[in-house]
Amino acid sequence: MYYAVSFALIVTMALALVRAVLGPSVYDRVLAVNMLGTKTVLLLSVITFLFGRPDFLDLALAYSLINFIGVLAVLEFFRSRAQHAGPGDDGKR
Amino acid sequence: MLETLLDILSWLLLSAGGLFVFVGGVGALRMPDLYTRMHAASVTDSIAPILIIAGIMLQAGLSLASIKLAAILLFLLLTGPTASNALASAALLAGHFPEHAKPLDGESKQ
Amino acid sequence: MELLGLYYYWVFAILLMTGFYAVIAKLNLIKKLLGLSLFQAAVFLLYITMGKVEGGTAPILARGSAEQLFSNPLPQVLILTAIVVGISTTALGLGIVVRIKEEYGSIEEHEILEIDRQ
Amino acid sequence: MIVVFDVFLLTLLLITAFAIVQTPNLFVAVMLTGIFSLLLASNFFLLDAADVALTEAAVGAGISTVLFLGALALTAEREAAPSSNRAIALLAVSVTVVAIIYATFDKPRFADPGAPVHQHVAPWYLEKTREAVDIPNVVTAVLGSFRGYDTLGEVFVVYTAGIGVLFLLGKNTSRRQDDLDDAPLGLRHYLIPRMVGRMLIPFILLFGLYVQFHGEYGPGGGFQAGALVAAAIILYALLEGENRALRVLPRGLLKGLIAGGALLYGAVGVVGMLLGGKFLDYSLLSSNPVQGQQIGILLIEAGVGITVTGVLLSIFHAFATRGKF
Repeated sequence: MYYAVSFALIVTMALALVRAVLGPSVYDRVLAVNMLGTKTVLLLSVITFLFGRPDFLDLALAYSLINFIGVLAVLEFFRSRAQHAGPGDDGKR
Repeated sequence: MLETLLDILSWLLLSAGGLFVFVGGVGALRMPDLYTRMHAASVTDSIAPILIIAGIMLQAGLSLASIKLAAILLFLLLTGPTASNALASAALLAGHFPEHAKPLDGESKQ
Repeated sequence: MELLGLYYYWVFAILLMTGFYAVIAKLNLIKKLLGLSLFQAAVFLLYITMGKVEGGTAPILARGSAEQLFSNPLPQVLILTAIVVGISTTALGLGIVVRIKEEYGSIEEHEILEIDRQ
Repeated sequence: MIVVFDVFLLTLLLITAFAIVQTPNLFVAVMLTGIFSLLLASNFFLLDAADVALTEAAVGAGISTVLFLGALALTAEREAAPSSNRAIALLAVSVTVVAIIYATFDKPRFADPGAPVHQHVAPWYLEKTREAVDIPNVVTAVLGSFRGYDTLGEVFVVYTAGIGVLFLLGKNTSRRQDDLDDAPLGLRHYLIPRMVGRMLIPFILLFGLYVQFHGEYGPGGGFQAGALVAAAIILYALLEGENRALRVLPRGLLKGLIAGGALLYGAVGVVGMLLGGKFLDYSLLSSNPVQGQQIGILLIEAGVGITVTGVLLSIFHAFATRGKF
């Protein structure tokens, strides 16, 4: 059963990766990174039990703690850019 | 008897979680614009960890692993929606409005 | 099964050369650095792949069970430190790129060479 | 079955790598690097390298995205047209790929216990760790004790890289200090990220300390802990603005940390010499050699953690205070 869940997670990672590669906007990529982060945490937690060594949950814990620093950095990136470029520059690409 | 019951329950939780994960992935791929995709991804990203980690916790029983799993779940539930919020803020800030919705008056002219 | 095992090495080869391609063919300096980190990641992957032992587990001795098969700890030690060294040196490279941008106003190789020629 | 997962993840890894090289938008490339790091860490974990995966997690998720974004904010987000010698490069690369793939047929079978790599020092390490160091995590034992010189060298490479970045970007920042004070920096106006982020910082720090001191029993150690602690402070800087973060850990203190950690490592080695042993011989640190090894590993891991924290934070500040990011 762990295998089934892992499989679902990996397939979803692939779907998220497709979204990240296709885009179209940069925010879609960030969304995909975020999704993949959550899926990775879940995958790692499932796999620790698949391996039968639950003491390796530290890895999933690390990811669950620091994954969103990247998203916050993106927000800060756009915020500071909007602040410096001034209004009107709408960053559409 | 109790063990079988727990097993069945945890398998149910795990498969439901896997299903939600998959649905979220499909949603993120198929939805028409950024905000709907974000919706699909972030909602399932909240329910799927609850189900999957609850399923694993039933298997782990009362142990250090369960406490760690609870911590992982807590942090995922805290950070996931926050990250979605931050991402939506970033997108709005850069002038990326929902395609099928009119921007609110007053906020449209920044 | 045999081919599946070789797949790891093939991924290493392709990944390595993808990074190398970015380094030699792309003119943007940040892209070159990204290529270098891909190159680095490929090497990491090769080492870790070679450290794996069939039926082994991570080299952390569990209490009690003495007779257990463990994967090779040595490549892991080398790569563990290399990852942190890698990010530091990448940051150094990024620092140089930022300084180049400030001096030349560009991070494209051909434009920088052009300015140098003048 | 695990192998199938692995093959799947490796394929995803390749796709991501192609996308990184192919996309002209550097911001997208950096985001894809984040994905690449996640997939790489999962792969490491599947290949039994829990310590390495933890390092990749701490560095890839917490640090590298932030650093690349900081550099992008100071340079440009798009690359210009690719070069003209693409065909030649592609040809050279393809030939090399074919050559390497041809060479792989001579390699030992994947995960073969009889492969030459596993014959020489590795069994000795696995065997000796129990009696000489007596800590469960063999990786930490090899890192700290058996190959202590190596690690010392790596720490000094990290140290040198940090000094290099400080030399390159530390001086004449484009914005003055009072200018920084006025600007409403950071994400102070974003209530939700700020509140949640503030809630998480103590947990990240706590987890960092756990990883630091639990490194002898589970995956972890100085390198991972240093990256995690640095990530926590970077999170604080993102949320509250550069200035407040610098008030908590001023530049002078960071420089002290960079040098202090490396010095602590070296000092442990010198103490071993003074006690009549060899450089980095921890056995003499206590009357019981095994206990001495454990004390030595604890100390040098602390040194590693301190240096890595200092270097990564200094690099972050160097990028962040320089420009608009």
